[in-house]
Amino acid sequence: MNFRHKHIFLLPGLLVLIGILIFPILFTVRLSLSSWDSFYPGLDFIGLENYIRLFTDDLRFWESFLRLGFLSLTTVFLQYVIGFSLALMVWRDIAFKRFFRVLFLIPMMSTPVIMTVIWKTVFHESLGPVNDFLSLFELTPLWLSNDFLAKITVIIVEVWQWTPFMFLLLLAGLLSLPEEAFLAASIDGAGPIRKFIYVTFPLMAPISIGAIIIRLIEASKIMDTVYVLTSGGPGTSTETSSFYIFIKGLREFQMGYSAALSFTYLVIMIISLTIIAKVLVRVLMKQD
Amino acid sequence: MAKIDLEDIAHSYDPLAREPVYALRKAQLSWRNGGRYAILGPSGCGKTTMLNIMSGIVGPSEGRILFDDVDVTKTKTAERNIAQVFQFPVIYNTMTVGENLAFPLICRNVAKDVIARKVGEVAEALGLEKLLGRRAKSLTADQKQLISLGRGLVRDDVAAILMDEPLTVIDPDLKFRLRRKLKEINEYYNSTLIYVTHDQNEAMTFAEDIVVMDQGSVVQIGNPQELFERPSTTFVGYFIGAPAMNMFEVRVTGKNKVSFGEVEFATDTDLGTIKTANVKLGIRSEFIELSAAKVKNGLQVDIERVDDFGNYQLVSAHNGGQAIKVKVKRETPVPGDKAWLKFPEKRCCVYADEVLV
Amino acid sequence: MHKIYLSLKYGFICVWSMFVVAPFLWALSTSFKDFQSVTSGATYIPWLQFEPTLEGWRVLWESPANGGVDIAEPYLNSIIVTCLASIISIILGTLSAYALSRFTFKAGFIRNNDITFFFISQRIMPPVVLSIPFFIMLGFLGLLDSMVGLIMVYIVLLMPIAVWIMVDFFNKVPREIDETALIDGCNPYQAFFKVVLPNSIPGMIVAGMFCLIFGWTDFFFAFILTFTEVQLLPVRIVALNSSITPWWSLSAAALISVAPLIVVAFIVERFLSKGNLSGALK
Amino acid sequence: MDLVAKGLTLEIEGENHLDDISFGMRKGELYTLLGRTLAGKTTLLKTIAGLITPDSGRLLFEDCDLGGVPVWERNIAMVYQQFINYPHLNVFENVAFPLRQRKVDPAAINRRVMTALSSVGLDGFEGRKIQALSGGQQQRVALARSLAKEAGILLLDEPLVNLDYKLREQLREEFRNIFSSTVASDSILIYSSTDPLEAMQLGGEVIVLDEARVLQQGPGHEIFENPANTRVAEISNDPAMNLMNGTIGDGSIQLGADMALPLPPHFKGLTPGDYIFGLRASDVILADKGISFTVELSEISGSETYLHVAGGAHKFVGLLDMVRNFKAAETVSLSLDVKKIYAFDMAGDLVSSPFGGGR
Repeated sequence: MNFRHKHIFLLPGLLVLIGILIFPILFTVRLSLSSWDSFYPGLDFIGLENYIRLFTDDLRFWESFLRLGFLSLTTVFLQYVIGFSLALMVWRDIAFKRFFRVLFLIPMMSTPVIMTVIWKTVFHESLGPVNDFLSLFELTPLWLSNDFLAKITVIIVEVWQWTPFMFLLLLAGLLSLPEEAFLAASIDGAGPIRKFIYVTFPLMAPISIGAIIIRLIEASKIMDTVYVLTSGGPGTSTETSSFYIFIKGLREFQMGYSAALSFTYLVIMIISLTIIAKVLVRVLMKQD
Repeated sequence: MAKIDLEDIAHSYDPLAREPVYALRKAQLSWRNGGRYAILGPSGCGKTTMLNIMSGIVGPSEGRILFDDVDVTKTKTAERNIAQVFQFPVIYNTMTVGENLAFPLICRNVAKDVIARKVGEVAEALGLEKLLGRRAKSLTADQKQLISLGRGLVRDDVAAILMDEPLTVIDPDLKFRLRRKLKEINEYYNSTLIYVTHDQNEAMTFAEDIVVMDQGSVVQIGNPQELFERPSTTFVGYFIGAPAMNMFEVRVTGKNKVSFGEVEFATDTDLGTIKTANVKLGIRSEFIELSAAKVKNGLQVDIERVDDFGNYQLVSAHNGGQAIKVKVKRETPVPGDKAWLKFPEKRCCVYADEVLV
Repeated sequence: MHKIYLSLKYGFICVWSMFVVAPFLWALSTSFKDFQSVTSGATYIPWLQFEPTLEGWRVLWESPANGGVDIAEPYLNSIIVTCLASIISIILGTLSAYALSRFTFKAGFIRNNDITFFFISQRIMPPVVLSIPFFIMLGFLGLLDSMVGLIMVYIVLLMPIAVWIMVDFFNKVPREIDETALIDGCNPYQAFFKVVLPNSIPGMIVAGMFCLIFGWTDFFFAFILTFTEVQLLPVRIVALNSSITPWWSLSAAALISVAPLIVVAFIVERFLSKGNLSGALK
Repeated sequence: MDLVAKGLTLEIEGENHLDDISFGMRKGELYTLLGRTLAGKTTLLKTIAGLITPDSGRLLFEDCDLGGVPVWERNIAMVYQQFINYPHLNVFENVAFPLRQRKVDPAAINRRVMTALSSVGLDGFEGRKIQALSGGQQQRVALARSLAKEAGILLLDEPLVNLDYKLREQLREEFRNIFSSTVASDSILIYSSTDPLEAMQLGGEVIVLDEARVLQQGPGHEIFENPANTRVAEISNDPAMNLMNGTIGDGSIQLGADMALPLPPHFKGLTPGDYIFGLRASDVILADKGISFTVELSEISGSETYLHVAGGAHKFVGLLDMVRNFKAAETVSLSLDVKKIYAFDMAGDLVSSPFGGGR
């Protein structure tokens, strides 16, 4: 169905989006070609100097990228596994089904920044309940001041906060699956495990891919947790790329350089996301 | 394969209500081992409910179901040895055709060599032997239905293979290929096939015995010929055959004679037992003899229209308010306005209170 | 076998439920403590382990003059900004989604899917990165520290979500309904407003819920683009955290900020069970 | 001619959806588009409705070019296969929708809606919700909406295909009566179907479509008696006409090893050579001195039996006017009614038909 004025439907949304975004995007690109910082504010032109500096001697940015990769991939993996099993459990009939479904949705509803403040008190090394409980086993882990444990804390908070999102998408997917596939499987005598491997999982593959990609986009922006919980965590052990860009931009006011950082970040993210999407399609859908 | 008996089966989806609505009214049925059955009826007549009761998806609120005289009413679908082919082909997309066929045996951890033999044999019977290596997802709809059928056949403990309108999604010229294969399978494996449909052509061309249902109750069980020539109720006469059986309100005027208006018709049934005034004479439009000239105690009718259906002509005529449809060979001339109809004796069915005498 | 499977299932569910509820319970009990009971180590049950005081809650409503942290105004601001931004995003998002689902667009090598990807790709850019250029733009437009400026930015944040959900929803509504409306004499706009829109209320509600969630939980745009004039709840609460460490008022504020969205959780769950959501999200 | 199509062509991704389609239709007539699934019937109907714009070709209604006229300004109505109604409106509002669009005054709307509903047998259903109706009832509402509009062109795209068998038969009868009253008025009615019986029963002109091309147009009995080519012969018969390769030589028809048939009168003038012979399933009878075939399958249907047989290089379907169950692989002797045999040239075009058609 085609019609001459079809653009009238599309343009309002598109123009508003582009209208608001056009300046910031162009400005970022222009900014990344200047050396604007607190000492010499102003849009001078230094060509690709920022990018050269970025690719040559800014190891800390690439480390933060690796750390981001590790943190976001682990959290998304955990969220997918936990979210899927929770969804499977509250999908069919279970006591208090609706209560559990609401309960499992609540963490997503809270504001990450505020909840992280609470998590900070929970993981407080001396006054927090976690260490109080662990002290029964003579364990007092320094959650926020040990490199590795800081990462674990960030992962725990992220998993707590965003598993409900994955749970919701996957449960919605499960509820839309055709009933006959499962009837046929039970007639063939398949047990719950075989039903999952040969019926549920393949049918859920497209939905899983969608959910994982959307979650990856969100997870790669881990910022609130790091900012409040560990503000980069002992040294730079929990510093993610967006946090590093934040520090360069709004703490050290190297506007030009942080613009270059953000533009590179955007390009890398788009490329890596499309690659991951392709890989996921090949792996999950066994597309030949 | 096994004999299946339904003893006083009935089902209401809300048995505790004051007067529960019965999706399936009390029925007493037994399915012969190796039989080829069809359950035929309009939408909402309870045919799918009966199928689901046999497959165990629905537990009947009353009555028992036995496989070879073993009560399976309470057994779950998985343990109840039946196979089912659904309206939309259901296959395991990630597997090849061979793996699909082997799946039920793998679930029952049958020995590897037995599986290979069984799968090869069934693939041979279904004509899929060349496709075993192919991914199941890439096959045509009727081949996929054969695979779901094959999943039932590889298991030798299957009491019956239930099919819920399996041909609807398949395009017309492939339907014949699948129907022929089903019949071959029925003879080769002596497997009981039960086929649910609302389409009388599919039921009649497929089944040896047809169970006709209406509003939840079993109306008649018989082979296609019986249903066509001696429908046991006026509903079956209406439902089977296109066009429906002509029905005349008549009066009993003799031991085996009924009359419509002043025309009297002889029938070959003893009408002595009829008490009620609600008597009807049913005759198929195929069996009415139409002649242009006046015929002794023939029914005079006015011709409304003549439809050319290629193989035959359908004459729509009426006598007073009573509409009559007559099928006539394509060549026989049909008069423009008046004609006389003769009802062969042994083709007349007399119904007292809607039931065949 | 079935017994083990069942107990495993309920076990896992209970563990996860405790994990979900733990921070809230901890926040609840902390919100009734005062300085002395907080610093004397982790305590949980009021009256038994510590003397509860309403200090934490009272401080929230007190005006800043006498030591209070008035969050009433930021609470309202948050609600207004999130709701307005969500409504606008849904309106614009539904229109664009309808176009992307029904009509084919060709601009050089750009097709419908590329346009949809463009919408969704706005989510890739982390807020902190975008906030710097926005800071300068709003400064230039004089919209810094103002509701309008913030709503404008939130639209960029929320519209992609609305488009993502609504495109999927419209792909489920059969095309023939639009065609029948056209044949019956509606021009495409009437067909959209009189026929398609009334039938896409469920999809729009689901999109609305998601916009509310993502709008309510943003921090960085508000943090960077507003100062004194307009304060949003998350910014005010985090500001509390850095000055003194009044755990009790922090916990109380956190609990209040989650409250409205629990209603959203109930609505989303109802849609989930009724099946509309599964249609919208597949 | 009131509705004229000239050379309608549409190609999507290299595939022909409409291939140079031309036809002429008069007001007050019913036309049936007969063709297998994916023959292009729906595409043609949507092109007439204006939902699809063809690459080339022109469509004229009452001598004005519909090219520039958008869908909502065309005087047409359409009933879809999947009984499309407006889910948020009740039955009355559904039928009244097009009239409200045309700003018809309320009293006239009420009258027209009520007559439309009663003509489709839905009296008293005005207040019902669409979701509460059965498939058949929903399709009746869709038809009532099209009738209430009293459009110049009424399009029906296989309206009965998704309904129960018996309901289909009943509605077909009802539709015919409704159409005779609507068609009597000055509108054109175009009904698409895959079932030749339905096309014959509706009794209007038949346009045979296959692979986006019009193969033949003419009254129903003309298509039945003189199919233009083998493809039309297959489409316009249920079961499809049997086609067998053979030759005409020294006064007889050779169909293979020991299969010879005497030359019928209407083949007298044909030059000897290779032909494709066609015979309908119903033109076959059991006869002891006929040609012997082996039975592949026999299917009883009411008072007839479908007999699928194979003989020599031919596979054959016979429709016997009796009820008998044949065993598979049983040999049976059939006599082919030579007076009813068709001859097509090797390209498939009709050469001679028992009704005097062909060259």
